[in-house]
Amino acid sequence: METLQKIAVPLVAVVLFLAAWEALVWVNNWPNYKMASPSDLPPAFWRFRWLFLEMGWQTLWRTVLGLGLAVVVGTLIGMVMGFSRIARDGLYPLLVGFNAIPKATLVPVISLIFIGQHDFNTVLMAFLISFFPIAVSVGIGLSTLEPEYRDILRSLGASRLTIFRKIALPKTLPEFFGALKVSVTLAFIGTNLVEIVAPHGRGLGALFKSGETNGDYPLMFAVLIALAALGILLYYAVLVLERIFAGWAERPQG
Amino acid sequence: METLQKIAVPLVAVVLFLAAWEALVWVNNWPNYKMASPSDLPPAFWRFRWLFLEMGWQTLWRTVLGLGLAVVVGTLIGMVMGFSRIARDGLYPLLVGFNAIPKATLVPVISLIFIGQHDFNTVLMAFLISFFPIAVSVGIGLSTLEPEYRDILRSLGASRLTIFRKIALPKTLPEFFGALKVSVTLAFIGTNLVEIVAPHGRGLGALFKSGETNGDYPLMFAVLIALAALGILLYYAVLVLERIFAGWAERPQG
Amino acid sequence: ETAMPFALDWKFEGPAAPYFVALDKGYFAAEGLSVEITEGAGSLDAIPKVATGAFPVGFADINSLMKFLDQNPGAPVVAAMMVYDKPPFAVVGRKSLGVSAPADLAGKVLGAPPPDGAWAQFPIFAAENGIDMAALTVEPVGFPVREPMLAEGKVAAVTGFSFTSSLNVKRLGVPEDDISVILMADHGVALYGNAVIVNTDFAAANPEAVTGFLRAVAKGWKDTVADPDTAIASLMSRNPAADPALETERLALSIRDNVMTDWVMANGMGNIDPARMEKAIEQTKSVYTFTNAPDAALYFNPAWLPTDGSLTMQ
Amino acid sequence: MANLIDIKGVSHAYRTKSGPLPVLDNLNIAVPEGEFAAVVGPSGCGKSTLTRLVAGLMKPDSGEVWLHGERVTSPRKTVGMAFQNPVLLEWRTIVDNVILPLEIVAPRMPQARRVERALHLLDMVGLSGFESKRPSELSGGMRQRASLCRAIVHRPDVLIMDEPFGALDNFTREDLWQTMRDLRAAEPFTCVLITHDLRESVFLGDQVFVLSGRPARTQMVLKVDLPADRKLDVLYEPRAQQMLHTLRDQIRIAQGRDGELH
Amino acid sequence: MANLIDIKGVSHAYRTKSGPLPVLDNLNIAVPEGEFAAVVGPSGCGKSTLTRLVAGLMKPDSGEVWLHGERVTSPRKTVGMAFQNPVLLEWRTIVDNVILPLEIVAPRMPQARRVERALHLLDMVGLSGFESKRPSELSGGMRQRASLCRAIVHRPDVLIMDEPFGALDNFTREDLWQTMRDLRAAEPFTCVLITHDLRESVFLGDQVFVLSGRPARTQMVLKVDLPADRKLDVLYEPRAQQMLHTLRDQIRIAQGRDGELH
Ligand SMILES: Nc1ncnc2c1ncn2[C@@H]1O[C@H](COP(=O)(O)OP(=O)(O)OP(=O)(O)O)[C@@H](O)[C@H]1O
Ligand SMILES: Nc1ncnc2c1ncn2[C@@H]1O[C@H](COP(=O)(O)OP(=O)(O)OP(=O)(O)O)[C@@H](O)[C@H]1O
Ligand SMILES: [Mg+2]
Ligand SMILES: [Mg+2]
Repeated sequence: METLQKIAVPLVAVVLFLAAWEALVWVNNWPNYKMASPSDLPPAFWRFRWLFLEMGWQTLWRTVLGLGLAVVVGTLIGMVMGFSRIARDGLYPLLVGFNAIPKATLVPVISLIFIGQHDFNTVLMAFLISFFPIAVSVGIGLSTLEPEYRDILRSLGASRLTIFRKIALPKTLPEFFGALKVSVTLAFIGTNLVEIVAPHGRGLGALFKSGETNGDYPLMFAVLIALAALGILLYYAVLVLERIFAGWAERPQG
Repeated sequence: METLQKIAVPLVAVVLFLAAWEALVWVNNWPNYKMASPSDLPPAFWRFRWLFLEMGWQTLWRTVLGLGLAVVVGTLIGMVMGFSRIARDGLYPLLVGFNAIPKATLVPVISLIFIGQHDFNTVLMAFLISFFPIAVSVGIGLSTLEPEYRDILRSLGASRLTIFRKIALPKTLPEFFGALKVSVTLAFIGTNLVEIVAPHGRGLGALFKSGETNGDYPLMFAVLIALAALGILLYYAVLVLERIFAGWAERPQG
Repeated sequence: ETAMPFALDWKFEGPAAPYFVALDKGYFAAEGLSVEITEGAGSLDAIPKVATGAFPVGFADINSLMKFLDQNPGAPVVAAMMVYDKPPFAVVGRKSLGVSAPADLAGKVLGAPPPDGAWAQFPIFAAENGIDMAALTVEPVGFPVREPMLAEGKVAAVTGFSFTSSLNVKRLGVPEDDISVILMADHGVALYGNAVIVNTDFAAANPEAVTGFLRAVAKGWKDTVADPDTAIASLMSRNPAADPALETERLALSIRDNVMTDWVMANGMGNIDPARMEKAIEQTKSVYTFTNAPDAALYFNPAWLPTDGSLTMQ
Repeated sequence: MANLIDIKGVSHAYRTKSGPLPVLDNLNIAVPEGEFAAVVGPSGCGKSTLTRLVAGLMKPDSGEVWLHGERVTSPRKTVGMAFQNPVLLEWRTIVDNVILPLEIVAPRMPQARRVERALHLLDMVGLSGFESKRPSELSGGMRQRASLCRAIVHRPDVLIMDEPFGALDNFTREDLWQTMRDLRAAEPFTCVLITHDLRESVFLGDQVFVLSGRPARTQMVLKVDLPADRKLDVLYEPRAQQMLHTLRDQIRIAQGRDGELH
Repeated sequence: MANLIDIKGVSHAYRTKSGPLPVLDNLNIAVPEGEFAAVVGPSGCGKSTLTRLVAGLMKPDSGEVWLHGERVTSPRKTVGMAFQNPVLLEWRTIVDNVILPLEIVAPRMPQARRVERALHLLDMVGLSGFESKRPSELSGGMRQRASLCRAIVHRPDVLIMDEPFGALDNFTREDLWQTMRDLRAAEPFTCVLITHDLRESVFLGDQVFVLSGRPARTQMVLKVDLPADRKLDVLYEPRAQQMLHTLRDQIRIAQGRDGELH
């Protein structure tokens, strides 16, 4: 029953959304170049099915790699910021400043510095764009940890790292996973930015671009939907991890 | 003493960062068109000082407006997702899918639908790109609220909204502000995306573009730094709010 | 064998086909060159790629190069071979909205993205044709909405590249005979267009390689003109999602309007007319303030052009 | 219907991963208006669960809870509750924590009057001087006292207290017993008090309900026929000593250790 | 240095927004190895603060804390601590909560042996059957018992307990007194016990320290010369009754209500 609901509800939501979209286009009688409708997409998918698989895979693995990096580095930065007030005061403005810079404008700089390293550049951008939410959430989790929790292990002479591992990290896991859900979507954006701005002919971004030059609007929308689908796929992967590691945190709503 | 530290530490960090940047460019002997160095920027700022003020203001007000919208709508969506398991199951995949779509590709669609509504488009994009972290953090704050907290007001027959306002929201304020810090940076990216991808000649994005067409690299870097500075400005505004409303949450690190 | 990665200014579209022809037919290999062709995101992306030495050769708009060299004097990059004798800068209008010649623009609404390359030259075009800028309404449009706005009749004309905007408008359902393409180069604008650019440090060390490269490019163009379909086939193998019919048309347009001009047919491809270049610089002064004294020799160097007649297009 | 609180045949089980855990079994408790019911029973038998049912925070699997002649299906404003684990809101000062129920129950009351009432109560429990501190700056017992003030600040008809004096030393506790007694005389309310202190149950209660071990049944009801206006000395009177003795025996039975030597 | 725990002239004040709040004032407490020190005092006087100083979680403003002949400046592994507010980790089951100190103190110990020890302790405090529940599925008293197990699972030399039986009914509490007594006999440790139950202090303590009201000073030290192997009956002996009486008087003085009628 509950499992059924878990599958049915998202499906119904997606179907409702597609129906609303179709209706919107239909009612306004918008041409394809303004907004393609869901019914235009299956032919586009079918025609380029192999490309979608290949490009989708390209995009996916780079995104996941970048995201993995973001988790590791973001957690480290978050730890530094959470443990040290000075680090927090000093790093936050730099990180915020860095993150306020549109990454699209950084792509050319990066591709000039690491010329031809397409894979590296793409992974790097996915990482750069997605580590911040994770760092923030880990940092906040640490700096707002109630002393009672910390003292459980502190009274045993445990190191800061141990306290982080056994108490602070598990306690902030719900927020960490929330940040991860945000980061997943950002990482996709990062990968695609490179694929679009510094084209190297691989990934869904490249497919989007070729749809654009051909004026093939259904293809463009199909790519966007494919990206959304990949994002949702990765989201469910995160969700599974969340259920395993932070399932305890969800409370009944009475 | 403490106030001094609060001002000095970020300043020192910024100065260190600029020095490292200057050194990097100097050691590698990179030309301006690969990477401009900080010492190139003051002339660029001075030459275009009026433009920077005007364009910076354009970018700033649109960003703040979009961010304000994101806070309101994000909080509402977060509330819906936090209170109802079905809404959570149904909305999350849609939101994640939507957010995994690179916003750069949405700009054309939006500007086609709302032709010529530059201000509206820009604010809309700043909003669209930045509401998600807020919705996630509010949603998680609600769905992981310990029952003991909820019961304090529930036992008085308080409505869900009251419980949200008096307990859940204040309790998640630290995470909310964390999300806001992420959203601030995203909102800037949103504004600039529109200014760059669907240029309407206003805002710092337009200044960046004109630097680009003229091959004026110091100007381009100066714009990026100006964006970072605006981001930091807004971050400190958020910080002030955080100190006022969620200062209680920060715990001594023992 | 010398490695010569080649940075294109744009994606793999019709006008990029000749380079793939040269590659596929082994013209580069015959010169002892191993060439890899890379997509780009505009001239402004390709120029620094060559200037930094990351790519020894590239393809970019000479007007952008002029500005780049003015802002970054001494950067080791220069144009070595003119390809678009006439630049694709154009005003694309709709006859049904009353735009078929430059003079018709008066009193009309012109859609122009502020950072657009064609729009940047529009003041020259207006001055040469006596168009009163004050008499026309300029609507700043984003790139994505430029053609749709023309298709919907919200603007009467737009600025853009001839082979991009006209095809886009056609794709949006505007009948071909309703579209008027006013090439600025046909109406008094003396500017040159895209050229093969080289890194001067590389060229000084490998002058023969550069000459060989240019020779192969010329051969590629010649073959493409003779057999566009094979050329498009070469392109399609690199960009499988492209639409061959569209790219064939785009290629044909660029050959007709930009590459195989009367001057090229008469004088061969690749070189420039110094007098026209001087005029182009003069015209540029009206839209761009040079920080250093402009000099044609800084921007174009014919030294590496092959002299064995391979540039003749007859 | 003379009973203000009427718990009729209530049974409840928690659904846990390892199957249902029966906690309350056909429980009956009736408290007439204005009376004070003390509930004692072994740790983990289901006392806190009982308070949550009476407050309408949970619905029983079977049986009914009546309050004021109405069946309880959801929480109501006229109830005041002191939880076993006093959760104070860290983002509010102590006085603002105490005021909280007034913000819900009496939204129109002027802030000044709220504060006045809160300060009065804080003074009564010995917390004056601490009203503008944060909860984390208070000791365990002080937090419990603040939580007590929060439970009664809005003068509820029905007061439900779950071991409200557990973290207090004997004398502070006895002080608060007297405070409760005086409060009741001044502003009458009906009360359910969970406690593990038998003396407390006899001093404050009009009836003492002894619950059996989990699942809890009403094992015994003791009528405390001592004068309403008791002094602490009353506990040393033979009548009270007798009651305490009875209760001690009952609890021993509740814990299934009848016959063991104490 | 015969004293395993030696608190010498310790003073401490909390820095609060409204100025420093003196909590401990020249406090002296000495506990020889293997002995049991009970500390009683009015609510909010500074008892929990004292435990934090002994555990090395805080540094006193002045004075010194010595443990094992070493000056305490930071926490050490050989200390076990039961906090007044038993915080259990919701993401761990009860048995995993109890195991936690072993993961820090004995990282090499096989998991099976850890679990075995934890289950043994949980059984002793009457929690068998609840080992794989989440903390939120336990009652208040059960959580406190689990927290007690966590404090002693790693057989600390020094045990610091802050009102560990506060949320328990009388009989469970007396059971645990006996458990503590037996544990001490089996695995000797030195102990500081904060309590507000005078009977508890006399039954378990070798010395009882009475603290004055805030700021706390050592107001009186009572040597409990009862046999080590006490039965609960001992509390009804005249000697014990006499001690309880003395303590009650002392606390009345500590609360500044000497001469009042109790
Ligand atoms: N973190 C803190 N910041 C400021 N003041 C504090 C802090 N912790 C405790 N206090 C104050 O110190 C005093 C002593 O607190 P402590 O917790 O040591 O008392 P206690 O003797 O354990 O009381 P109880 O028996 O009620 O638990 C109290 O008045 C309290 O307000
Ligand atoms: N949310 C819950 N989910 C599952 N079981 C629960 C839950 N809350 C309590 N229990 C179980 O119900 C039983 C009764 O709990 P309750 O808190 O009512 O006991 P209590 O009588 O208040 O005990 P104490 O005196 O220790 O506070 C306990 O065995 C406990 O394990
Ligand atoms: Mg309870
Ligand atoms: Mg205490």
